[in-house]
Amino acid sequence: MNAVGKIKPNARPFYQKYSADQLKEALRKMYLIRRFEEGAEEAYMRGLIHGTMHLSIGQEGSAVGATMALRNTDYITSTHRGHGHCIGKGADPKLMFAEFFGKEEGYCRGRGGSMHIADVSTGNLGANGIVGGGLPIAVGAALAIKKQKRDDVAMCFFGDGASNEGAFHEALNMASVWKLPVVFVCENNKYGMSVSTERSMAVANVADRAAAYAMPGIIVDGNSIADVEEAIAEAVARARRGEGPTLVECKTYRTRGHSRSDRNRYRSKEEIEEWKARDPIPHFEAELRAHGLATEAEVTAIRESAEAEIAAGIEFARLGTDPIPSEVTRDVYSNEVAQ
Amino acid sequence: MNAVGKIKPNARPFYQKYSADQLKEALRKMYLIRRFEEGAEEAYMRGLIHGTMHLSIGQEGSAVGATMALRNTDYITSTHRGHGHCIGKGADPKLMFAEFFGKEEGYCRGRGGSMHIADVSTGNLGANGIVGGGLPIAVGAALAIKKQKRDDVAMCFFGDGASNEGAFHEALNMASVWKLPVVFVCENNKYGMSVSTERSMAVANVADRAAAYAMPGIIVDGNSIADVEEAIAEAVARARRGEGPTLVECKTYRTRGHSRSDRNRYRSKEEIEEWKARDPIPHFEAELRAHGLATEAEVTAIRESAEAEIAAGIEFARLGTDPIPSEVTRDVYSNEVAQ
Amino acid sequence: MSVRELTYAQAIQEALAQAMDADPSVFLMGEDIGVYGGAFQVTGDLVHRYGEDRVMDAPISELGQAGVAVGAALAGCRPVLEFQFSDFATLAMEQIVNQAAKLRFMLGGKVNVPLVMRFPAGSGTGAAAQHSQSLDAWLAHVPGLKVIQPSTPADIKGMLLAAIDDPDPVMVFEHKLLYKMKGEVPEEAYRIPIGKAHVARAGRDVTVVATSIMVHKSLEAAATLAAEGIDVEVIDLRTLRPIDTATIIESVKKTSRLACVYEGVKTLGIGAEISARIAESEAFDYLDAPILRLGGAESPIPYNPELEKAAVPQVPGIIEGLRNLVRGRM
Amino acid sequence: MSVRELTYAQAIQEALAQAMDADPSVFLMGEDIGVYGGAFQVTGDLVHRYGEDRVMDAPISELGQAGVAVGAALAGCRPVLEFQFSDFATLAMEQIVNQAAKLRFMLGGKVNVPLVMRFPAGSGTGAAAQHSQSLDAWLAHVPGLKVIQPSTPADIKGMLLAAIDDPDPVMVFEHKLLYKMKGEVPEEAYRIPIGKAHVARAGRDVTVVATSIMVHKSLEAAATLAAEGIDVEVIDLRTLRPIDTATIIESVKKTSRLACVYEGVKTLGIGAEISARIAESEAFDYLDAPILRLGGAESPIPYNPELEKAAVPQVPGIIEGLRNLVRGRM
Ligand SMILES: Cc1ncc(C[n+]2csc(CCOP(=O)(O)OP(=O)(O)O)c2C)c(N)n1
Ligand SMILES: Cc1ncc(C[n+]2csc(CCOP(=O)(O)OP(=O)(O)O)c2C)c(N)n1
Ligand SMILES: [Mg+2]
Ligand SMILES: [Mg+2]
Repeated sequence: MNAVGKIKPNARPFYQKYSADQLKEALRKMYLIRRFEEGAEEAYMRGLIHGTMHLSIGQEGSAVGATMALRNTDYITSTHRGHGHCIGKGADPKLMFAEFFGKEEGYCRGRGGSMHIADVSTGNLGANGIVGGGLPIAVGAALAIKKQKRDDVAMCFFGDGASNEGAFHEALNMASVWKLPVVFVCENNKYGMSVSTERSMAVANVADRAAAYAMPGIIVDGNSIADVEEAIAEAVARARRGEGPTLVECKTYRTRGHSRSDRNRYRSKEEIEEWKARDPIPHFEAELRAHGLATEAEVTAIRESAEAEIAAGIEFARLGTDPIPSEVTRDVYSNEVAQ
Repeated sequence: MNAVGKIKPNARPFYQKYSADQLKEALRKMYLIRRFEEGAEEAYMRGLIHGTMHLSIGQEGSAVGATMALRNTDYITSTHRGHGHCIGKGADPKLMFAEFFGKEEGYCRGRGGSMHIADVSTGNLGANGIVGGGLPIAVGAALAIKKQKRDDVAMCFFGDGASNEGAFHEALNMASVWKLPVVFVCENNKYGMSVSTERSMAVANVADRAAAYAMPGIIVDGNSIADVEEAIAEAVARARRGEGPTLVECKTYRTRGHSRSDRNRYRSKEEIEEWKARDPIPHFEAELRAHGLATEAEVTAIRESAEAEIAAGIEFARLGTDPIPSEVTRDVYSNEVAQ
Repeated sequence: MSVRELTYAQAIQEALAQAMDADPSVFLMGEDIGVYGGAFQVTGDLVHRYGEDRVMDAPISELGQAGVAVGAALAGCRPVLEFQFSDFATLAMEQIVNQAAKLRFMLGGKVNVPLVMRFPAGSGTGAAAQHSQSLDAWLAHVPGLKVIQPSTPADIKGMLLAAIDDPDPVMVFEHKLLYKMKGEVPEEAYRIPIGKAHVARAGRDVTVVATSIMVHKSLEAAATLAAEGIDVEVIDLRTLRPIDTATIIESVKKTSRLACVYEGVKTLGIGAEISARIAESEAFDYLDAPILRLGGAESPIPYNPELEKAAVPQVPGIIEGLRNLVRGRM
Repeated sequence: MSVRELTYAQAIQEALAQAMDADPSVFLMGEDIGVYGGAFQVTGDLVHRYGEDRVMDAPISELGQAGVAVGAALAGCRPVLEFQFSDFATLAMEQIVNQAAKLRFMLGGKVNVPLVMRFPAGSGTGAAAQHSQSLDAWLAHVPGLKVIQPSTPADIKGMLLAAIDDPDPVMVFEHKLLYKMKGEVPEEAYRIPIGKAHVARAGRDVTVVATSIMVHKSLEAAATLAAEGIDVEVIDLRTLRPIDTATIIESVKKTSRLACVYEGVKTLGIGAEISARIAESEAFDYLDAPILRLGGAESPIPYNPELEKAAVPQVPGIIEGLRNLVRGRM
């Protein structure tokens, strides 16, 4: 359904094809991601969560823009920095928090934690603790889609650093040779942990590598949800038509450190500030207002409802059920196996 | 030294820069490789050699052309189809035969066999039973060269099929990022065992993949020793100058099956015959005669001396010393280790 | 039920065909398994019967292939992946061990990873150190995987069919020297449960737990020793994970002596686990002698045929080892 | 010789610095070991002292990095490769096992592969199943490799220096929870030989063979049991390949009881090999009780902290296990 009338005809496709409600829902998801991670970070500081976590603050534009073009039956494979992909694909933040808190109510019943959150019911095949681990898995999911004659797609998120793994090469090659419905979404945030793309690869863009697989390689501003969604929508359509995989590179930035232990020694304060000024959320809010699709008051209401949902989610998680230690070997196998 | 006067000034560089003796030595090496493999094949048929072997008959042009540009202190890493590289780099066929026959006199004292022949004294770091296994090893050798401030190079032989391994991607990326003196020599013989390049990769040439590493990718007729040598010589010079790696793809063909068990079900007789007609040896002989660098009689003498050397090599190997079975764990470690 | 003689390779091929007939979600992937018929001619002409979509030749990308199998399994298929040689699985350990084995557990039991991986393994073909390893103990060390190593045509057919039915990832180790071995195999599809050892020969004096080709070598040794009045019980372990400890304990309680015969490197090979399980079990008190292990040499597999033989247990060595064990000369 | 308190991580860093000072062919490679200082701050500021050529940040390419280390070692360097987590070594097994471990043997002893690989391993950090494994038993199964797992700052410094001197590939397993552990460490460069176990506590009643962090948990258990009159001997294995069997046999002959405590998965973990070696040795006849193994649970490492603790041996469980073993309640 189209927000006919309300929107200028000369507006870019992104603002034409989605209704005002859909666009506002997208903004809400960006806020949910942002607040989810801020909430998780705070809970970690307060010692409520252990382990580590990788925040995608600053990258919400690519997470939501990429997943907007997907249906529930499409798959995604995500990364260690996957909270945004997860919420974008439709996961419930309170069940994610329950996982962070290690509770039975969590998506992985407390077994997986931040790096393994999955939500099979929404087609999310899972975050991955192994850089590049999800690349061939997405290709396999796409192969299954093709065998089952479905017109769904598999979307594979990965980072710039992951593109230096052999798994990247093998996965893109197979996807292309077999013309599989995969959309490879590289979130290039300029660094693989502390190593800049200048130091880890000889080409300027990850998309420059697509040619090695006779695959289109498209570069977009990852901090513009509209840019991301329009490029991805085309790649998804191409995949659904059976024309094979596409590599879309979203140029973006993580404003937080790589993980809890990062001291940002490899980048400058100026660089971080410069990118904070390009925050995808206010950018999207401004466009929504400029197109007359959302009022200041509506935006405030969206932000507040997201904050309320996050607060409730943390409460829900805190009150969750702790797993029983003696059940440690449960679910290693599908049927109980005497070991 | 230059064969000045004897050779037309308009002849291509290959025929200018080498003396007639050097060129005839190259022809002799091609014959040594051909006869070595024919001899090994026959010995295998007669049950004198066990295991398996991968013959490079038809690919002698790239093996000799590529190694002509090297010095003794340069390194090569080779493949499962490596007899040509080995002889090209200067190995002694009789010690190779001794290895085939599993004798103590063999290059690997009978422990390695066809797939692991190495000759460290000539810079040959070894054949490899793992497809793609030599790629990162060559990069490591080049890294050592750079650290030691030598102007040597590491030449890495690999096949079209190997270029689908993740190791290929990781190795070429690191070599390029670190600007290492590596020459990647792909012997594209159209098949990885039974799978054609059309079925295993989406691009037409392995060289098309070089762009993903901002590396020059050059394609030559692998059955023309002159084409190969000229392209490789430039890549080697570039590497010695510290300008980084080059990928040279030699289009060639193996006229024998992949290994002893191959029934050639995946390719046509016509294709095999067509390539036999492009045999690199007669091709080179014809050019030598055309340039007046070798007479028919000289060529015959070269062929016969190669045949004599091979026959003597097999005799030498047959009379070699068998390893002592009780010494099976010898040389697992450098110092005797109680296990 | 009608029974014919088939080779071990033919039995595998029949199981694969029957699995594909019964379930459209089953497909095969690997290197040169199509028109080439597989490096050991296991898939043979299956590509002509089932087409390239179900008998898929993959690029030489072992890690990628394993990951593709994991993804396809998550999305509703039942892939059967053939590694051309088990040695090449060293390239795919990430997907096998971090993904296939752990996904179900990491996701709180909310997914299954129903895939099968086949590993032609072992020495004896003159292919040297990088084509002759026995890495079964590696995968038997990994919770989340099931690992089988059938030693007869009848067992490989029944256990492979059980593996393809299994909701969890099953690793199948096939000794290359067994492919041409013949044996009676029922024609119809049948299952042999994963996790049950098989007493291949009943005996009173000593228990031998053997795997794969070593089962046959142990039976040969047992026949010779029988003539000397030594009655050997040979247990074919068949499944390396989960291990059927009960069957072994029962046997040792009867014979009071245990020997483990396996081709993998002796140190930390499967025999180490069998020995340790008995040494910590109630059967310990029944032991009248040390637990003997006959495993592979502490070296890579050499090329020279005589060295290659010397690198793994052979019948004469097994005979001598068991004789000394029973006669109390250890 | 002057001795200071250093953490385990600082002891590693000092060893690396002294090795680089002594030998220009030594260099470090890994992920984020430069300006970041390493995921566990082991290399710290070494890049500022030795430069980016000797403390090299590599692209995220574990297989390639391992191969580069092999090639550099063949060409005269002594690379020390850090894997950020041992779990990622599953991507590099091909180069580690088929190349590094076998090259010398396959080439008839004509080359050396003098490299060191460091593997931060183990659970306890809440990083879940793909960042908490103990795969030491895998590499201890591979002839051609040497595998060490020092448990104290003094041992890691001396054994790491010995590893860098060693002409063969040495795999170093470092438990992440030990990095912050403090201990006395001599200032100058010294070597502790690879292949020698260390009796960390002498005792009469039972022999405990423990590895890495389990050495400390076992010593803690021993202290408690001493109060009950149970005198525990704790042997720190230190080297997993080659194994110092003699020291263990000698101890078991004295105590007549053996327990193995290790974090790796119990099945086919290092304790299986220790148990099997004793069960086949002359010490068997001295055993008054079954051989106890306390190893990791048969599951991946869970995220939830309580589950995570339950997945590996803890002090109370060790105390109970040893008490029952000595009191004959097994
Ligand atoms: C195989 C593997 N190697 C290394 C790591 C450690 N690690 C986790 S995230 C990361 C950086 C990944 O960079 P990139 O792919 O760009 O993703 P980003 O963190 O920037 O989102 C590294 C090195 C890992 N988890 N897996
Ligand atoms: C990692 C690995 N995978 C598979 C094989 C089995 N194999 C040996 S050679 C070969 C084909 C290699 O093709 P290519 O690289 O083109 O070399 P060619 O044989 O054509 O010379 C295969 C699949 C192997 N030895 N190693
Ligand atoms: Mg990044
Ligand atoms: Mg080829």
